[in-house]
Amino acid sequence: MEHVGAADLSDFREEVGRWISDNFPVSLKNMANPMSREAMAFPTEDQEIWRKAMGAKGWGTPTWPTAYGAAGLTRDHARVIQQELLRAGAYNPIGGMGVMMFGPTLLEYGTAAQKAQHLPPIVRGDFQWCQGFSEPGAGSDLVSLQTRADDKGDHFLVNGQKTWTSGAQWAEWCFCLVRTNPHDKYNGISLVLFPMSTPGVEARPIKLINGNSSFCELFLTDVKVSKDQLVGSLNGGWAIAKRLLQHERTALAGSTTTAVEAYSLRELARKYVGTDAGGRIANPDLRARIVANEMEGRIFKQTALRATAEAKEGGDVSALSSMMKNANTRQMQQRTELAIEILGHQGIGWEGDSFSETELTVVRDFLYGKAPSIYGGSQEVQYNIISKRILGLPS
Amino acid sequence: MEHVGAADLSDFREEVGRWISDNFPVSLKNMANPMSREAMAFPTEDQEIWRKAMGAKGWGTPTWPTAYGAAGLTRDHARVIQQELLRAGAYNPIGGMGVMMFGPTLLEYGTAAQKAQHLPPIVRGDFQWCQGFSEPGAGSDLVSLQTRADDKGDHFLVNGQKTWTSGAQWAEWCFCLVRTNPHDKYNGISLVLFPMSTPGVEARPIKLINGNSSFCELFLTDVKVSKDQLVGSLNGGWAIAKRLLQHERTALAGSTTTAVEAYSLRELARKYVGTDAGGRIANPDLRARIVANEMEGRIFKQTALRATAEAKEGGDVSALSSMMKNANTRQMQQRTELAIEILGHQGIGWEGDSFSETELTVVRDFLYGKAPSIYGGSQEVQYNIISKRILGLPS
Amino acid sequence: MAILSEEQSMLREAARGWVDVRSPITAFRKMRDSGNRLHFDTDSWKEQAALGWAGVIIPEAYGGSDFGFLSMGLVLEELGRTLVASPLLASGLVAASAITLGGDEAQKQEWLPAIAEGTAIATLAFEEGAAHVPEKVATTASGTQVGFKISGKKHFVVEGLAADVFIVSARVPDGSDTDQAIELFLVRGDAPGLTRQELKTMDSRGYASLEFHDVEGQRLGSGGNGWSILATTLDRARAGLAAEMLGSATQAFYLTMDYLKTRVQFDSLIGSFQALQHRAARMFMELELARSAVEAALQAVENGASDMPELVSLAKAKVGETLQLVTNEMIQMHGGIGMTDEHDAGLFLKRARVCEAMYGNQSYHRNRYADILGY
Amino acid sequence: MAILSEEQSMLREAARGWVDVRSPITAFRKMRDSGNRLHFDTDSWKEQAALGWAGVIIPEAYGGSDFGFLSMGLVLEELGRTLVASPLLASGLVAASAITLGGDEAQKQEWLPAIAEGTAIATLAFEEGAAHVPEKVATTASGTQVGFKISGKKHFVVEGLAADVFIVSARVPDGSDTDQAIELFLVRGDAPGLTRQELKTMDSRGYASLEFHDVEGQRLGSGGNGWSILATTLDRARAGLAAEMLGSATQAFYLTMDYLKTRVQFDSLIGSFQALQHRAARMFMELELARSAVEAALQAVENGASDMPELVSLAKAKVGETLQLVTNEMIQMHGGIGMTDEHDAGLFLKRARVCEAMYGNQSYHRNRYADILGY
Repeated sequence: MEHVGAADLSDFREEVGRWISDNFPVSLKNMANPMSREAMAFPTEDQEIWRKAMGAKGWGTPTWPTAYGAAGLTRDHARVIQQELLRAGAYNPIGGMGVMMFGPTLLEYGTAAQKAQHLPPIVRGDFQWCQGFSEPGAGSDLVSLQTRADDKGDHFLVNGQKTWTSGAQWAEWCFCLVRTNPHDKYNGISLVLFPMSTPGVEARPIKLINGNSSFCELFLTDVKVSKDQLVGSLNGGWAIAKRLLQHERTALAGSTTTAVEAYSLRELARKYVGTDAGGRIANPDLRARIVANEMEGRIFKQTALRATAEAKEGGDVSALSSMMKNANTRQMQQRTELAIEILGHQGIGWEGDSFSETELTVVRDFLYGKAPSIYGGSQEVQYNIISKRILGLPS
Repeated sequence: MEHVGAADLSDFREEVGRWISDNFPVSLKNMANPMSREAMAFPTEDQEIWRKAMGAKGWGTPTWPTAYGAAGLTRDHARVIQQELLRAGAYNPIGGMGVMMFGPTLLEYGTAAQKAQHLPPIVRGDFQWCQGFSEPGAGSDLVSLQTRADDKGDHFLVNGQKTWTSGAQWAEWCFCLVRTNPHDKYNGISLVLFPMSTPGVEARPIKLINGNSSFCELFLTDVKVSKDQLVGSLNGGWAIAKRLLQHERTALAGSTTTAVEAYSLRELARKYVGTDAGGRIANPDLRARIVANEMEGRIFKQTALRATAEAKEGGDVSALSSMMKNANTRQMQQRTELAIEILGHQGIGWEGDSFSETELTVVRDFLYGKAPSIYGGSQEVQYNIISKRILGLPS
Repeated sequence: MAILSEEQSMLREAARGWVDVRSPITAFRKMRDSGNRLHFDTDSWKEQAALGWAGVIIPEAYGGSDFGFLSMGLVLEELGRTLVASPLLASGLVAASAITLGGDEAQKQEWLPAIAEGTAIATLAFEEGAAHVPEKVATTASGTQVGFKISGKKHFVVEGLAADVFIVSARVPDGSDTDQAIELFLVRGDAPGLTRQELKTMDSRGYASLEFHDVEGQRLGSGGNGWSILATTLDRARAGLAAEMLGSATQAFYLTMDYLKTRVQFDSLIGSFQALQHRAARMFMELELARSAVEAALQAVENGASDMPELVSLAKAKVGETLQLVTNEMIQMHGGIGMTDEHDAGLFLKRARVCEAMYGNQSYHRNRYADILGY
Repeated sequence: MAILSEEQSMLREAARGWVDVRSPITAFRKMRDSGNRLHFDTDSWKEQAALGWAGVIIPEAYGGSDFGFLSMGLVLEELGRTLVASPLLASGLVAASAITLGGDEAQKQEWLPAIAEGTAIATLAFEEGAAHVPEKVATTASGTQVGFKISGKKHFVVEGLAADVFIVSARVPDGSDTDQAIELFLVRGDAPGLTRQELKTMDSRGYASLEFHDVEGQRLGSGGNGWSILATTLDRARAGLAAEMLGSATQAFYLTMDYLKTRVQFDSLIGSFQALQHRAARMFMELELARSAVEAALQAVENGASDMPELVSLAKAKVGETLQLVTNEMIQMHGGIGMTDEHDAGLFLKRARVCEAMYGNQSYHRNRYADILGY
């Protein structure tokens, strides 16, 4: 990727800033990105305006090729867009699994027809995608998946059950791993695409411990999948799946570096625990633990910057993604545990007027915070990857 | 074991107190038990007087049978002796591996002749024993031991190398695991006894990271062992070894409950870190960590008491010994790390007048403190025992 | 396991049997999903009372069995195993303690037999804010020896929705703001000027916040020792809650062990993975340590030992740490299924964090232990 | 690994090559066992100086290469890998920083070229007690602009045995006991009234305690900013030491990985045990995190960034935590052999704990970070 002079970037920065101020609805300023919640399924009018503006501009997927409506920019330009959005209190409304995982993979493995069909709606944010990977018997051990796709000549017939399909109830399309050869574990998997409206596709939301239901069980009964929706070669899906998982890991590892944290531990502690005469958080044991956690958070961000810089220089940073996912998760889980501890009797609320919105958010985040060390390759799977692939420890 | 009325015990307590005050040399009052150091090999005159008095009385091994010169008392009586020793600032000079491990095992597995030969000198404290178990290639994996004992008719000829033989340079006798059948891993091990003065026995001290050399490598070259010194049956040594290791684990697990700690973290912190206006340890983060460690220490002692009480009631507490060894070790290692942290620049000394005796003890204890999670069945081996034998987790 | 008397062994067996048969965790789930206003099942509570549990620490003269705190701990531990939603802790241990310790003869006669029978539910109302600071009391009591008027707010009152009577900490106007100005008052649940608001918490148990506007209250006992009674009552509460937490932690652990022995991934039982085995072994270690601390605390309460406060703080801190570890590992080792509402892991996690906040968390008790011992 | 310039890459490769060939850990062991009075090998030091390392942060005008702190960090990291006993940190980084920052032209001319050449060894003498509290200065300096007399004691002076010149913190009699009364003074090693006593420490490196009785000293620079120079110098020292610690931690880790790949127990390579694998993976994670923090700290020093103090504390705390973890695991995973003096594990452990105590330990830097950011 070519380097860009600082001068070019400063012109571009000005252009981006101007465009955002012309197009970003003021009502959305400093609002959390609705991407991460089911809110994305029920957008407000202003949210729709903003999505369509960014989608048409192609800046939501800035580095993707212009052929698909994206902006075809360098990573440096992309960073400028990100920075200007942040500065304006705006967010990138083009996201989700289509952007994070499926798009980059299709760019690498898809046919020209597949790219032409699927990429433009992702660039515009018109379609959301969901990921048919995990099954009840194949969680960490994904390669054991059993959902079958039988070859029926002009189409596949898919039968089976997926689970942990994030956002399946709101998605338009699914990229799905299926077994096309029951006799070869690794070389018997294929990746296929189908619309969620296909007959035989049923998404049942799974209620989680935090009360949310953003994941689904996905029941697939005689689902017809057109053969031109096979990505890559027949039985060659496992390599693509690993690539997808790598994109996922990288996205998850970096997620807190871009997300606006809903609360600061320090501010919570000042409010709920108080300060001593010197202005310090009143409970010194708690203060020490809060600081240790915030230091870990800062070091995580330093590491994300380092990984970005090294990637830019052409270094192979895939080794870092497993460790970054675990580091990020650990820091987040400690943070959410600290948050409910700080809130005390206000940190155990479920609903109702007796608890503020922040207090309830802290509790729900704490509960949901137990998930990221499980999904996207559990903490244990990441440690296995590090010890085997990176450290070369024996089997 | 019969229960003893409180009245009997109070008479006995008086007797013990009187005897101690009549026999314990004042010069030794409140001195650390020399048992735990090589000091035992070079006793002072008063230490010898005290050892001989306790040895003749049989109170050093209070619950062993009178037939061997021991006192044949109940555990309740034994506890009274322990308490009275403590009260008088005295210690039990009869100890070491002969008392902790070998004696109880010989009582269970030895022939009448073996008991008559070996137990009285242990009871009197005349002979120290060492344990020929670990080998360079058989540490945690003890059953892989390779030291051979070949049957030569009236004797065995032993050849091989042992390591981590504690106190071998000062011991009179060795109880030693040898391979008597190279074709059967578990059923090819025997336990034999030999004097350290036997030709072909060479003990070379191993210098440790703390500068101490209380362990040896033990080279065995054509060592003749009389056949009447085989304990238990030929090739039946592994069961006895496991029993010995259990005695060791129990002894190690309980070691800090009896040892007088050389220093208190709180007192060190008051001296080196200082106190705030409220009299608290001045660094609140350090204070919190010291307290957490001392709380763990207290809970460990509560657990040791509970195990003793449950054992008295006939409960099977062998399940607890692995977890107690690990708990004890963890607490001790945290304690010694805290101690050097508290001492700061005085907590890194090696020798010389610039550091006080306590400061140097703290450093040496810290360094040696890395060993107990390795010897006597490493921390990992204890966790394996817990997970397999106690929790029944699958292989 | 502590050395139990024959009576205690029988009590524990009875409790274990009742819990397994009459109140497995499905009972808690059913209550939770039923929209039950009190957040416990009244029929179930009647059964518990009929088994005599509500009177375990109440003297025989007042209708109890006077079996003591170790016995109460045994029952609470069993209830903790299946997360039984019960007013036993709040009424039969905490409130009963306060009245036994501080009440005059008439007050004891009026309330203790009813508490022991389970026909009255009493509870302590003493928290006022987000943090556990029992000496921070802004509620006031003014009036004469015969009747006081209570004004103020109380927060996070356990079983505050069901209580027939509250024992309320309030400050009397003696001109000082020290602990010595704190007294306890009996306030009837139906007293005019008292309003309760339900707190909907993540553990789905019954809590309320209370507002008092010149509410009539009766001082507990003859006064002058309110703070001391409250302090001792709280230590008993902590020891009892610690026993319940120990039960929850133990059960959460063994449910997880069961899962490790049945779940297959990578063609193996996941319990055969050594990394999980060692984490399991460490949990076993923490549970055994926690058990020692809890039993020692109950014993200290039973004996009225002078080191009861420090031993109670030791136990609450240790069992809190252990329960936090075990509930987190329960979810992690179960993987996705443990994150679902239909699995029980979340129930243990949620109850664990509420128990952690009740009567002082780990940090509070570590600091208290340190203060008592002069660190 | 940070993005390096071509110069920096070359420097690092040169350092790595020199360390591997000329100063493997056997060199350190040999020095230790030799009874070397200075606790470093002077020939080895001459080689290092000849490679230009002593002048890496010294301006070209004073005989240095002015390559900067990232470059110095690269060299120190390599030295840390094999525990090279070298005065580079004390003289080439710490003392050189103080003189560059605070010295007047004559002082710079006198000392910097000699430091850069390695012909003079300079060091900072600022600690006075068991704890790292640089603002606690009881040493006094009295006198006039042309000459001061220093009296007092300094403790734990790194390379204090070898130093030709000391930079000494002392309090001038301005009537206040604030930081503003602290100035730095140049004191020659052979000045009358100065005595040094060797400190024999567990890492077998060269330290001394000093006593000053009316010792002649020259104020560094024109005065008024002694504390500020000392504070900045200390942050540079911490960043440099953190780089060395990172090197030690990385090497200790990979030596342990090598052992896991060769040691057989229970008929398997012990590196195949998942419990050890996960602990290894966690160490890898901590090392990568520590590397980020160390590089950011060196970068902040290089840029004179306003957030340098907090970034330095972040790095020293994190690398300290990581080095502690890795050295403990190094011994544990090696088992008995790691406990022996003939194995290198103990050398890493001992050096680690000395580095931890130098320039503030983890607790100090967590607290400092918190204070700076207003927690």
